[in-house]
Amino acid sequence: MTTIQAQPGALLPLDHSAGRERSRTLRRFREAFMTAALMACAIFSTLTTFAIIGVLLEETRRFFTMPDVSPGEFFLTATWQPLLGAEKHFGVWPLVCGTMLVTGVSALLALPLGLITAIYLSEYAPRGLRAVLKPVLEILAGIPTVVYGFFALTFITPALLGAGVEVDSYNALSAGLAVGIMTLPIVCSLSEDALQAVPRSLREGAYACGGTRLDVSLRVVVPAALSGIIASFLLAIARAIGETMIVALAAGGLAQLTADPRDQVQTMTGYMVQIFLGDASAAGVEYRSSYAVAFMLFLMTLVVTIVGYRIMRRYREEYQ
Amino acid sequence: MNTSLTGALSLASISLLAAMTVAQAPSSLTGTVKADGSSTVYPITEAVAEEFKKIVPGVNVTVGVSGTGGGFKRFCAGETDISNASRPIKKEESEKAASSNVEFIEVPIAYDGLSIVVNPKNMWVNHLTLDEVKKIWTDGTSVKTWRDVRAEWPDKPIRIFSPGTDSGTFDYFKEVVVGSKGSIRGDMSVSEDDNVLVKGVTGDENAIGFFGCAYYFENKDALKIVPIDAGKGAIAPTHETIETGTYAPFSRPLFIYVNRKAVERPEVKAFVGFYLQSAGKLAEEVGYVKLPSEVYSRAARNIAARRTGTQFTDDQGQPLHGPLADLYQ
Amino acid sequence: MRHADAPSLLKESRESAALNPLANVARLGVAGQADSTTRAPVALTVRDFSAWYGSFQAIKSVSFEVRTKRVTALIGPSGCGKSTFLRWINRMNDMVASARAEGTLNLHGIDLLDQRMDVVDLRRRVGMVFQKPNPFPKSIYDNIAFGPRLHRSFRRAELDRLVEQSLRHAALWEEVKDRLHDSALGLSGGQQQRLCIARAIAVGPEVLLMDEPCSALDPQATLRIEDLIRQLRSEYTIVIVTHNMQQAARISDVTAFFYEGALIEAGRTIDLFTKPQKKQTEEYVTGRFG
Amino acid sequence: MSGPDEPLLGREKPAWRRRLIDRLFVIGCVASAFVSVLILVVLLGSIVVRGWGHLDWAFLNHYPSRNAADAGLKAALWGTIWLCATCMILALPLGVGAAILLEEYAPKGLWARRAHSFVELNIRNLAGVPSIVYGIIGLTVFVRCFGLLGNPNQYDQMIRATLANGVVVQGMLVEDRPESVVIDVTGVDGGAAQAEGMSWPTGVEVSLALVQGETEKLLSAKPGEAVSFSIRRDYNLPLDLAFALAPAEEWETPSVLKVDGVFRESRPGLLVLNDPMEGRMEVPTTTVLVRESFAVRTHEFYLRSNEVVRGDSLSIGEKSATLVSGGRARTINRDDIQGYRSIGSLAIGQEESFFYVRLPLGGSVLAGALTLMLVILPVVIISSQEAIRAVPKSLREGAFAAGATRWQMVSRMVLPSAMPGIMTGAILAMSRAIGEAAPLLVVGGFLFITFTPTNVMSDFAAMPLQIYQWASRPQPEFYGVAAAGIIVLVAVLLGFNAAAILIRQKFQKHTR
Repeated sequence: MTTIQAQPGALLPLDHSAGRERSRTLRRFREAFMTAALMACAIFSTLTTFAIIGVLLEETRRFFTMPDVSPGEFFLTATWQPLLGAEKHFGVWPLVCGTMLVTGVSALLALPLGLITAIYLSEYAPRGLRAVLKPVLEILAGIPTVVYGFFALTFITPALLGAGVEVDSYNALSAGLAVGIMTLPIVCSLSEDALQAVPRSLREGAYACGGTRLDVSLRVVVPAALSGIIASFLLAIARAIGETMIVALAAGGLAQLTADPRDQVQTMTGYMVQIFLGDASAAGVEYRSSYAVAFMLFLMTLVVTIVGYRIMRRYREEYQ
Repeated sequence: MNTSLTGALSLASISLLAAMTVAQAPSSLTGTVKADGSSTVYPITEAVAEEFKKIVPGVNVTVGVSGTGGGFKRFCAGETDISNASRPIKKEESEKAASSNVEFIEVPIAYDGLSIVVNPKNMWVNHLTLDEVKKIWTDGTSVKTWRDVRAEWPDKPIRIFSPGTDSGTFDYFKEVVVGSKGSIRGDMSVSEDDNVLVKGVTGDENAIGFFGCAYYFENKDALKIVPIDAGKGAIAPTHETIETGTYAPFSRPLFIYVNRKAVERPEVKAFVGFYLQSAGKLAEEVGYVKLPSEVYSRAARNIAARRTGTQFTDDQGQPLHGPLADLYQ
Repeated sequence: MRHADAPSLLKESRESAALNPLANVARLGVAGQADSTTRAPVALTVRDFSAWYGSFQAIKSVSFEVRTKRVTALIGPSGCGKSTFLRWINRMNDMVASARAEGTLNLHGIDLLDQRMDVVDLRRRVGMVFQKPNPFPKSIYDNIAFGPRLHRSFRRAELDRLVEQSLRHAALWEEVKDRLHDSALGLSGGQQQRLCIARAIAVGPEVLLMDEPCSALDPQATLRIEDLIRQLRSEYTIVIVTHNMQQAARISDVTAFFYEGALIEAGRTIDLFTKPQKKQTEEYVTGRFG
Repeated sequence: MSGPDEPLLGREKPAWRRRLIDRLFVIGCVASAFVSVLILVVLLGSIVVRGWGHLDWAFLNHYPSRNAADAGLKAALWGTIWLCATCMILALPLGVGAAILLEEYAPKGLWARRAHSFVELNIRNLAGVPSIVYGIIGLTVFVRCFGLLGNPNQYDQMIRATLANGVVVQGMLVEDRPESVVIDVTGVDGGAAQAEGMSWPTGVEVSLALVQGETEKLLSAKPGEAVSFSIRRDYNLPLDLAFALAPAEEWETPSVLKVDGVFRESRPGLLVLNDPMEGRMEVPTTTVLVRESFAVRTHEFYLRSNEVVRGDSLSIGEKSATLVSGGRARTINRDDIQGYRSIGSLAIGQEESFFYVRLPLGGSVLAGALTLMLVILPVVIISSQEAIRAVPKSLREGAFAAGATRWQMVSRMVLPSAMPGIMTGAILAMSRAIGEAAPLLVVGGFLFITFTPTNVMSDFAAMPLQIYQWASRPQPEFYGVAAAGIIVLVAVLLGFNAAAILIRQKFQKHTR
């Protein structure tokens, strides 16, 4: 290696012929190949959706074409007895009722508490406290649901009994509370994001009008972030509807039409666990019925999620 | 005198089998043994698998829980080597097995009693007659509260916990209570997992449930047993009443079914041999009742001779009833 | 944007007014009121006022007076502390955790630095208009009614009247009277800013603080806001921060020049622009730096 | 026009009341915020109190047991590690690829744009699908393969081995009856050896032997040839398929050194066997013809010589061979072992290398991992999209201005700067996968397992499933075991979260 001694300030001519030219065809080929590969990745996600819809539709169709089963009975009657009794009954409403009861209890806990916590974090909390509380919430969000199920079973239910609430040993209340605890961080985190997205200038304007923090938070910031907050509510509800392990551990196994959360209930997901745990390679009518239930569950969460994201996208555009 | 001699002989033959199968291989034996089926038999198979692992670490044993019916479905399709069953194989199940070229060897491993239990806070129930049991569980029954069972009992709703319909426990209970043609009421909470039932009953003052005795023996403090009066006075399940057959009709034998083809694999043969050798002891440990020792030696002989098929149906495929020691040859 | 604008305007003024901003002042006819400026009662007394953000001292021992029903303009290069000063007058700086201040800041006898003082009450008396129009995402009507509703309860007709009055004050009534219940976000930038002024007025303040109210607006809208400020002068004490020296000259009675946190010079606008006492002031108002 | 001096409209609201309400609200806020913290404290506290006593090294190193005191997490821990590693290997490229396409390859035509926004919306919706639905899809598509490919656990087995010189031998067990066991060797491929520049001795064939105890069925095959052979089955003896690279007649010569052992572990260049007689035995893989040593359970090495030699390990060099026996090494002249042929054997019915795959997948690690992949794919895509979006536009413009193609721009500019964000998202997705129980419950069901997976077709247990099983046992002492399992699980997750936070912080420092 020799170093070229150049006059100070003098520029050496650039040598553009150095190095070996890369093949243009190769480059084009690689470009096309990578585009195709990436496209395949994206298509895979779409295939997943089609697989879900295809499998569920096909199995649901087979379920409804089986003898003793009709869509009318499925949607219009309210007795769910797929396993016992002389006659099998497939009226899906007790399962939907169980799901709604658990979701309702969880929403009653998670939505207000999550929103208030989000308002506190976004509008009131000192920076230091916020820096602590945020990760705590993230930890809560990361805890596996089987842990919440265990917690519901071994802590919430005994605590409720200890507090004089006469619950069954498996009940919708403690399962709902556990689901609520699980969805609380979702509500809180997403609502907080929505509140933070409200421009500072709006808060200043409201303070300048002589608003207290409460006035500013509730009358300006929350209304401005409302669509984001609603979206967070909907996403949390979708999670609660689809939650499985908590209800499998703590809600019980009796499909009944009840509005009392102290009763035991069976949710749609709980029924699916019962079928797939008990008898995984069967092809009987009760096995197929779990696909119909799954399809219904899928549609319910899909609607809630789509509406949630629609609303969320609107609020994101509002301030950009 | 005679019995003790047979006992000694059978013990000898079991140890011979064990020596043959286990000692032949120990450390170098490898492979996988797949078992699935009844949740009632699960604790025994789990215990055997655990002990077997200590002796033959090279063999991987998996034990699943999907109910006797679910287990047979997989077994008859050739998916598993061993099926845990809390009842003899049914005619349609063995037909299914035959159609997919699966032959099986039937091995009884322990006795189980069905126990009917209530919450310990339940002060009114001290026993039930067989008729009352039927009244509670028959499909279309009018029993909604305890008073509907016996007039002097309180007017509290009765909550029923039942094992899943795929469980042998359920089939057995159904057979005893309503017969094979009848059906059990539908508004019960059902779980394939007996543990769920135990917890359900312990948590509810008005609950009643039934499951295998093992779970009752394990949770004696949390549950109150209901003695059953089938005409000879109220009898509660104990090791003695079950083994002697006085706890009729709610005691029954438990089985494993072994794929004949799989038995030819040394690891499966070793496992089954070890199973027979230790079933009595481990069954007692997890709360069941051991079989008379000659039954174990007959089973060992049947495995050695590759005797396939069930001994619990007659030529027409109708189920046979009677003491195990008489039926199983 | 405004860094780019100011020099260009200055350049223009240099060309047209031959380095003499007084030409503008005189043309706008503010000079005639100069004498009354000093006679008006004092609204805000500032004595040895210093302010910090953490360890950074944003304002260094400032003293001057703001007089009632006059327009006081604060001028100076970016980062000289004028906005900080403004935000102390209604304690907007309370929201900045690291902000603190010393000295005297006294509004009609109220100690503005008193930690026990009710800032909410203060802000009722001191309205504020911000750099960028910040209407709430509500209707025009609700924007105006927002402040009054916080403090008092109204009958419907009363509130309607108040809204109308406020909008008239802000010279917006004629433009929006037919669409009071449309979203305020649909208004143009200049209209939004006048809406914000109307919103501030509606609470009934004595003092109006304006933090560069025209910097986000086009020249046309700026003129309308300036007209409005001149009209409001008869009723409110106005303190306005501006980058635009022509604007300060056009609309203010008193001007205070801040530089690097210190008050270099304060006085009647006409005096400050025609015969600045300090060299720095002269250099700044003639556009030699800044 | 009225001035401000006019009496104020409306009735004044008392200031003290407003202040009071404000204060009360703050108190309410603080209370509710601390309720969340309190819940976490109670939750973790109650679990730690229950589980702490069970937590020790033995707990991590024991298999499950019917006795609470002996029960351990080993099978579940390793099952989870296998599952999640496989899952991430599958999900990461797919997810990042999809994210790149969505963010960097803006569609031009109307239909392309529609497809693009459909995929985008679709991914958002997939993120909201309950995980148990994915379990059902996994069961139908992966475990059963729509039932089109037969039964997941039948005895049909693929046998495949690569000899050290690159020759690949593969066969299929087509019949397994007492009368006969039939193996179809579908191909002996010497192509790989030639491709690697190794010599393929002309005229030399591959000797195949079906070995059962002392009986051997011999066969020779030429590269590329398919053969089939059968043997009468004695089920008391293990059946091995042996390969040797030698002329068939040489096979007949008696063996002198025979090493027989059970596979224990393999490290680079070394195979550790368990010998029933000698105990632990290490064999350098240079002597082992079956390269994929994970598959190997039984080994036999034949050394042709007049002398009887026994040893723990044998390595063969160019001129000499070294035999280690009882800690002493002995060098043998290579000429002395002219007839040496080593044989790798593969016991039939045993699995292959760790990436060995058969269809349908059954309740295997791979089926579980694929199902979990479906669950976390939307999470990976969305977080990767956000990371890619955060890369400043100027970087892209700079790269394009230098004449980069789109892929060059993506691979050299966008991906490196988005990598910390992508990794953070991936770690969080992985912690989701670790905690998922419902889909696995559907795919695999709970299994009592006393071994760790050895390849992607193994049966598995997983931590959340094990915890679920313990939690649903009636004996109260298993609550403690479940709680201990939860502590381990949560500790792992906290570790992952901490890693994600660290990466995020480091990344933020760099960009400043």
